[in-house]
Amino acid sequence: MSPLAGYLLVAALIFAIGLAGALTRRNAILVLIGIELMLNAANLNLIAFWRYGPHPEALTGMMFAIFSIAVAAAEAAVGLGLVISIHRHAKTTDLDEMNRMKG
Amino acid sequence: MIQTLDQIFVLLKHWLLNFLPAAWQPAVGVVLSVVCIIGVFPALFAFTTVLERKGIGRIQNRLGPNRVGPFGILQPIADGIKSLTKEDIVPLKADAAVHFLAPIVLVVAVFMGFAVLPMGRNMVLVDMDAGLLFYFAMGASTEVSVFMAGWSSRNKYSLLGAMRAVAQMISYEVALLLSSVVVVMMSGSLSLVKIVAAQNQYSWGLPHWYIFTPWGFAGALMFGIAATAETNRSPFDLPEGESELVAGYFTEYSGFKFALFFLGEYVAMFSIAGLGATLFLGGWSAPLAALQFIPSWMWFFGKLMVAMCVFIWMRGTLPRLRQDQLMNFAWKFVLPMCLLNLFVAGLWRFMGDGLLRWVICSAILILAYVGMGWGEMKRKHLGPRTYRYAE
Amino acid sequence: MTPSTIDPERLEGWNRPPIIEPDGEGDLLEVAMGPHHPSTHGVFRMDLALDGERVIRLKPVFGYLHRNHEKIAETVSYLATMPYTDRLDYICSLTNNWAYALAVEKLVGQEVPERAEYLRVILGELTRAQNHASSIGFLLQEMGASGTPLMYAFREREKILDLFESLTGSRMMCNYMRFGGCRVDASPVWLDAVRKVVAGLPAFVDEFERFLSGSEIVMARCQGVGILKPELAINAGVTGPMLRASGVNYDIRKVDHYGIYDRFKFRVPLGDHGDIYDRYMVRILEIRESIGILEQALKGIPGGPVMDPKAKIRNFRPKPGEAYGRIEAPKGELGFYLISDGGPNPYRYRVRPPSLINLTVLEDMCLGSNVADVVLIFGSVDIVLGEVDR
Amino acid sequence: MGIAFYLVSVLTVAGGLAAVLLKNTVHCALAVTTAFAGLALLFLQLDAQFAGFAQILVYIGAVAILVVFAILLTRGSETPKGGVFSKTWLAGLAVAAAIFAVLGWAVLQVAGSLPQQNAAPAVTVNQIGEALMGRYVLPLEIIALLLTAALIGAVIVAMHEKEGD
Amino acid sequence: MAVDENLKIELGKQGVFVTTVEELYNWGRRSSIWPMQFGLACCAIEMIATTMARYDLARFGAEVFRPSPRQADMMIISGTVTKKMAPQVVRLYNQMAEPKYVIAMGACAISGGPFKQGYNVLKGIDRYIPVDVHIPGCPPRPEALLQAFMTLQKKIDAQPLTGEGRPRHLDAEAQGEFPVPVEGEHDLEPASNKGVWTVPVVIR
Amino acid sequence: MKTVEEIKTAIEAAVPGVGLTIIPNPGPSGQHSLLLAPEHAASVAKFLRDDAEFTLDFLSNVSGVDWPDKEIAEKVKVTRQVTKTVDGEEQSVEETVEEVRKHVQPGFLEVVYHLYSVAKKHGPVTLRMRTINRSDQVELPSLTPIWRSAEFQEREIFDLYGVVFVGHPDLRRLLMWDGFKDHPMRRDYVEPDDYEYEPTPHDSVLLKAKAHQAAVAGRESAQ
Amino acid sequence: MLGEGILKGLAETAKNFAGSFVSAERMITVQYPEERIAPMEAARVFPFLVYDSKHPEDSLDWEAGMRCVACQICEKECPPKCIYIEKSKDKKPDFVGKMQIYPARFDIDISVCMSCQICVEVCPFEAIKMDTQFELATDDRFGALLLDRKELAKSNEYYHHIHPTEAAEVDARLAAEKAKANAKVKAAADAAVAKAATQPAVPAAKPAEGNKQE
Amino acid sequence: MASSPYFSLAVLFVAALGFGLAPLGLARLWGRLLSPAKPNAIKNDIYECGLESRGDAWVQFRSAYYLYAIIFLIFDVEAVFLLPFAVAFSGLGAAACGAMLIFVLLLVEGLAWAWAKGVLTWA
Repeated sequence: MSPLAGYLLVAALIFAIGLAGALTRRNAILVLIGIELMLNAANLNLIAFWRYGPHPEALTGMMFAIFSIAVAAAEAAVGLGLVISIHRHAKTTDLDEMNRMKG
Repeated sequence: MIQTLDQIFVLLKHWLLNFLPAAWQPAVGVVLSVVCIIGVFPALFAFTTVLERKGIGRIQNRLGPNRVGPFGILQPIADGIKSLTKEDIVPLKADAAVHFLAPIVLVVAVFMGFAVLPMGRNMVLVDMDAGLLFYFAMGASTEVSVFMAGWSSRNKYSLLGAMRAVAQMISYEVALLLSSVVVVMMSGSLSLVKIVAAQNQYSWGLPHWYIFTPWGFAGALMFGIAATAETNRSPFDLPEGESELVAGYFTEYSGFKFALFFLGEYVAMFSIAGLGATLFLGGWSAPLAALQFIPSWMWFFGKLMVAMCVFIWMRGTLPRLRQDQLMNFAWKFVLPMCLLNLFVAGLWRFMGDGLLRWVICSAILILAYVGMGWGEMKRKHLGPRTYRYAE
Repeated sequence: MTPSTIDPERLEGWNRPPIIEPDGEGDLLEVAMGPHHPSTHGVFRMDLALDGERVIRLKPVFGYLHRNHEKIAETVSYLATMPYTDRLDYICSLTNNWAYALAVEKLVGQEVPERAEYLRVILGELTRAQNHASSIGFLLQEMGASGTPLMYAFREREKILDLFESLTGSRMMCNYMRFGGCRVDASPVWLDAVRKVVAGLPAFVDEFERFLSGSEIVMARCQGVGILKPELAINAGVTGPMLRASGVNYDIRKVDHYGIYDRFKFRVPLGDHGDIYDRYMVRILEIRESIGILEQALKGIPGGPVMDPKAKIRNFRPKPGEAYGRIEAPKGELGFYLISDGGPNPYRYRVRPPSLINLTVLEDMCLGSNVADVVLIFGSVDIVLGEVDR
Repeated sequence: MGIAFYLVSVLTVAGGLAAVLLKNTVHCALAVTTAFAGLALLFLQLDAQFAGFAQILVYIGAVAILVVFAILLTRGSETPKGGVFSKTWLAGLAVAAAIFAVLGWAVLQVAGSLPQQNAAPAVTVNQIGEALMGRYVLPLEIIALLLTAALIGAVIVAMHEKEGD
Repeated sequence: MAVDENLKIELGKQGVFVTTVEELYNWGRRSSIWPMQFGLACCAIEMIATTMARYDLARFGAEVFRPSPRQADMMIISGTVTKKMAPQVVRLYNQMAEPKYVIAMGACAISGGPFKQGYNVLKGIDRYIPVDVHIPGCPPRPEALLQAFMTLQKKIDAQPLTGEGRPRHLDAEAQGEFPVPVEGEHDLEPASNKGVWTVPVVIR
Repeated sequence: MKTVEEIKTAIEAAVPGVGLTIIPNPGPSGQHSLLLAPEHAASVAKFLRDDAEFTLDFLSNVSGVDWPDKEIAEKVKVTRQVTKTVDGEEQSVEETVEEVRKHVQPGFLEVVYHLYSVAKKHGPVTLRMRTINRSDQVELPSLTPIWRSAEFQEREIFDLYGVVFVGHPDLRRLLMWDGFKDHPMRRDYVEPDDYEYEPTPHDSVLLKAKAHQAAVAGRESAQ
Repeated sequence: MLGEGILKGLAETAKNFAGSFVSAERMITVQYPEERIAPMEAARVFPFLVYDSKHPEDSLDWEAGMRCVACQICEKECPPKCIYIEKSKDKKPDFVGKMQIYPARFDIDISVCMSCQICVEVCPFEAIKMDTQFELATDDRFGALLLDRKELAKSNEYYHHIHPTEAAEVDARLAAEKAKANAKVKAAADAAVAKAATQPAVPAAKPAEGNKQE
Repeated sequence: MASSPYFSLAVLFVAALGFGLAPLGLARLWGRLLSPAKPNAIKNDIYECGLESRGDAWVQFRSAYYLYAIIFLIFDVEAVFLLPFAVAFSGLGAAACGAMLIFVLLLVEGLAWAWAKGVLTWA
């Protein structure tokens, strides 16, 4: 097996874990953590493909990963800010409960 | 002879390695270097605690520890034995696992920083291209350990102390990063070895240290402030501000775990002082061309100890700030100054040689400094007062 | 600025601490500060409710050093109460002695020889100087100054304590004054030693001021923090440097002219803002004025006895009656209220503790400020628990 | 594919799993920090030194702090009454498993044809800087805009508007 | 205690080693006694004076006043312990990590002193916690505290690591918890703790 | 500064129906005091504080005093009708006889306020208030709304003497703990028996120790 | 807010730091067990009982020479009640040679004593004085802190040693009293011889009390 | 492998970990052998100034902390972009520097906005 496949498998696993977390947890913050994990898995893919791709000197994948880190950070800030904002009004971070209140 | 002395540790290591098969040599070489780092800095920590206690004692017109061993030099060893044999208390309500991990994470994070610090000519564990970034990445990890310690204790003072500490550390981390960027701009490298090399030149016997330029001086000042705050030293020692928060985030720690926090804090001071020396004071280079015969590592550790003495001196003198003042200072003074300094550094490069750029760059920085200082004072109505008397 | 200018209709409730509403975000953190806390000067306790770092409720809890001073004094003789007064405000035992002696002298109408009055003034002003110095030291300690100002203050304090010891025999618990004079006479050697110490005091105050008064950190932490309005200060019975830092000209040395204070020229420093910095500076300036009084007293001290020959030591039984005597102690108005029923022990013995009453306004000063300011405001009140709880 | 890879992968996956499974939210945050560290190590193994350190700096130094602050701000460290998993947890798990199956199947399908190249590219920070100022200058500015927008947005969302202000 | 027996045999074989360890251990803990930052009354001022420049407790390495009981080794009961304060003092003592020492400084701490007739004054802190060194005086001079400190050091020096006479914290059987009295309607309950305070026989 | 009599006149003019009594002080200090009727205390206090002439804005000291029930033996001259034979005629004559009568004067709790003026720099004016008895009618009006400095001092008197101040904003125990039941500054307070052993073999000490041992023995036998 | 105040403060501490190496004003530590602050003459710690020794070289006559006559004034006046006195049944001659009772038991509990010196002030016989010994730390609460009369007895020479001026005054006063008493005794004896009648002498306490009026 | 910089880092990591763990292990051993720990409910209670601890410390904090964390995060990310720029700075032309200036100024604008909005004022 090529090293790339290993990295891709790890990335897929982390992506799946993140997805499972995002879908199963009730706490909104943990859902965001799951999403962060998924983004990171994507980053790993980017870097792995860049590393084993045809033009590593072009830096494309890596630059993309760095930009992606920046975007993910922005996403985390806004996402967690939203959670805090919702908590302020609904006094909960529980997604099930939020749904109930909405309905 | 001078060169031998300069390289004595490197030569010693190679001489020792010669006894080993060639295949082992690189690995064992690394281990030897690591052992040196792990050995030297705790020893220096022990020495500095005595120095601090005696130094502050002298500032306060007293002697300080002088009865345990000659001149009190064995005091830290006694403290060590005592801490080692002291009972370890973990509160029942506390989160035992995190409570245990916190000091370890702190110690690991602060020791990792030394990997990229050049402690003398050819004396660096790893010369990485992204060395400075690595250093900051490791520095960022200490915040997690502080939070772990405070949160896991489940003590109000601890948690409040930890939150304060983390808020303070992240605020000054930005300043620390931005004040180092100017150095990187001028030296063109994140590798600390190259940064020292760039400063290790002399004109008229005087060194090309960055501190001797307007932007370098401002950067060094901001770096010093941020470093003091990062390491929770007076006047920024709020997280352990005992007058409000008993003992801050390590209130519930006893025995050697507490000692590890203590050690971690001091080692972080060494590390950040070493970084400051490397960035602005030419690392291991001699302050005068004529003094180059003194070994490079001596200069490095000399600068380190001078920085420690300044830390101690400030601790012996200054009262501490309040949390809001500290945060305002970080975001409303240090950070704008750092950003301005970036701009000045750019200007410096594009203005070319000559006296003019000295005048203009210094003028901008001094004006900004004075303006912000006066403005703040006027706005808050602070200042000396006169008093009236009734007969 | 007299409170009579306040509209009486508006008065109901104006002297209560303000009610501060939390802004609804975050939990209130209920923190007990004390009784074991590094900066409560012993065993004081404050129950705080914090909204973030803002104090929205503060309840002082007293009594951790309630040693039943008043009860004990009702069971022992007038003379035997004297050493107990040393232990009230244990930093300034001599002024406590003085206040108690003054009250008893009022009760029985006793005269005090002139030399004894001079000695009382000298010792009282020395006490004031050392109390103010160490109180500033403690204040700075609370500000986190790792002990250096306190060490400098205690360096001077030790010199003054040496004087106390060589005259009265004890460093802190002097037990020196008696009804109708002082216990022992001061030798010329001792007076020379006092002159030497007094000559050294201005240099110490200068050093202190260079060290601290101009420091930006001290200013930033002290100015505009813990403001006490003069109207409230008077109404709450605040006395001493705290009252004067709020700008109220009230010094019992000037008002009552007890002892022989009308013979000395001195000024009363007043603050305009009533914040911590003013309290700090008023104390510093009062040390300077005390030095002036000391110099005058040392110049003018006459010869003669130090004890009224008519005074009785044993079998001291005042006639029935009552008296309230007060002096300007370093911490404020220290008063003693005595009721005699003709017996050897006081029927009722009451101390008016300036420390306790100055703390009345602690809550008003602290509410709404930062939790870190609480210890500073508390320190600027300058209390001693022995007197607060008695 | 040395032993280091397996070690780090196990660390990362374990961190991720713990982050998803643990009850206490702060523990989850600390576990995810471990996962971030593992990912950074994987980046380093892939010779993306700069990206690896940036990952540590941003994720461990800042995002992790942000997460724990958010937890403390929302009282998230208390264990909720109704369990930590949502009522539809089974469906979620199934979806995740299915996706992993598909991805894993796809990777294994093409595993043989994936490139084996091993020559480590020598990427210096200087190169990254030049690329950033050259080819990627537009994305850089966009990122700046995005960050500023995120800053303002997040602050507005999270800020507690005081009544009467 | 099987472990203990084995240990004893093992240690018996290595007598010299034990002696050295004992010396080192005693030297370590006596040279590094960190007091708790804890003052009660008048004596606290003299305690502070002891740490100040004139007397300088720091010379003995004992100036590290720790505000948290977890990190402190020694509690100086400096002043009157009132009944209202006693539960707090006992709880703080309990919360210190072993080995821990107590110095009762001044008459009030030893016996209630001049205030022992008071209704709110505890007649000696040794009713609730074991005291290592008593210093009489009201208040004791700073030198007296230094002398008491050295007395404590001598006491530590004389303590063996194993066997008879070993200090409380090295003895698995010895008491580790000191019950905290409760504030009752008229008095503290209990008025003293059995096991810490044994009523000596009245001399006459 | 005016004399107590002048103050009394001024108050009586300003506050109608006020019950004021001058309590003279026989001692050399000459600090005579005014006894206030509790129901008018607040208005009198307010008058003294706000009146431009007095401006007694500074309440220096508040003390409680306990006057327990006193048995007073007094000689009373009693006049009674005695039948006497005067001049051989039985007449009813008034005769004055001295008789010793014992009666219990009910005790009371007293609160003494010492007032000064910061604005006018005079003082002290002493005010007193008395409760009806020492057991169940111990209410007095609180002067804390007028002078804040009474706050802690009144709490202290409540704690140590048991005077209940009506209108006090926060009347809790000040010095003793909340669960404490006694009022220790009262003169009939009995100390708890916390006596076990003291090294001083003082007579009273030995007595106490004996009593304690007896009490302990009693408790043990009771169990 | 420009930092010059902070710099001034730093300069001040630097001055103290440097000064601590050269000036005694700035290095005031007295290293206690080895160096000591010169003891003050007036210093007082705990009381002791003075005895007049005829043989200063041995301290055997502490009981015979004790000035205390067990009048119990100090016991009554002691604020914390830490003195306990039992009178003797028999009598022994005091310093004037008059037969007096003496304390069969004289205990001071220094774990209670507050060093107030009131016992000294009220003592009409100059029998109790304040010691300057303060190094009394002990781990034995009951054994070491309750001093009996033997432990309390210190010779007049010791008193002279610790409080020379005061002791000289006391000695002079006592000598004067003794002379007066002797004169009185002599006069009484003369009178007695003259009157040839036996009459008890005036108690010696009265003149002593008259002299102690300060 | 040994020549890789990461090997040195790994060795340092292990050594630092050992440095932290070894004394704790030693302390545990000492406690096991000689000085038995005697945990009890009073000793292992939370310290609260000598009082019985009341209430939980894990309470809800205020958003002030979070706002600082956001700004910190943004500037941390900015630094990640600034550092490569700074490294390449000496070789860059004025245009590139202008681009970076815009980048920085955009973020400064965010900071200025936050400042004006009072976010930087600690409450």
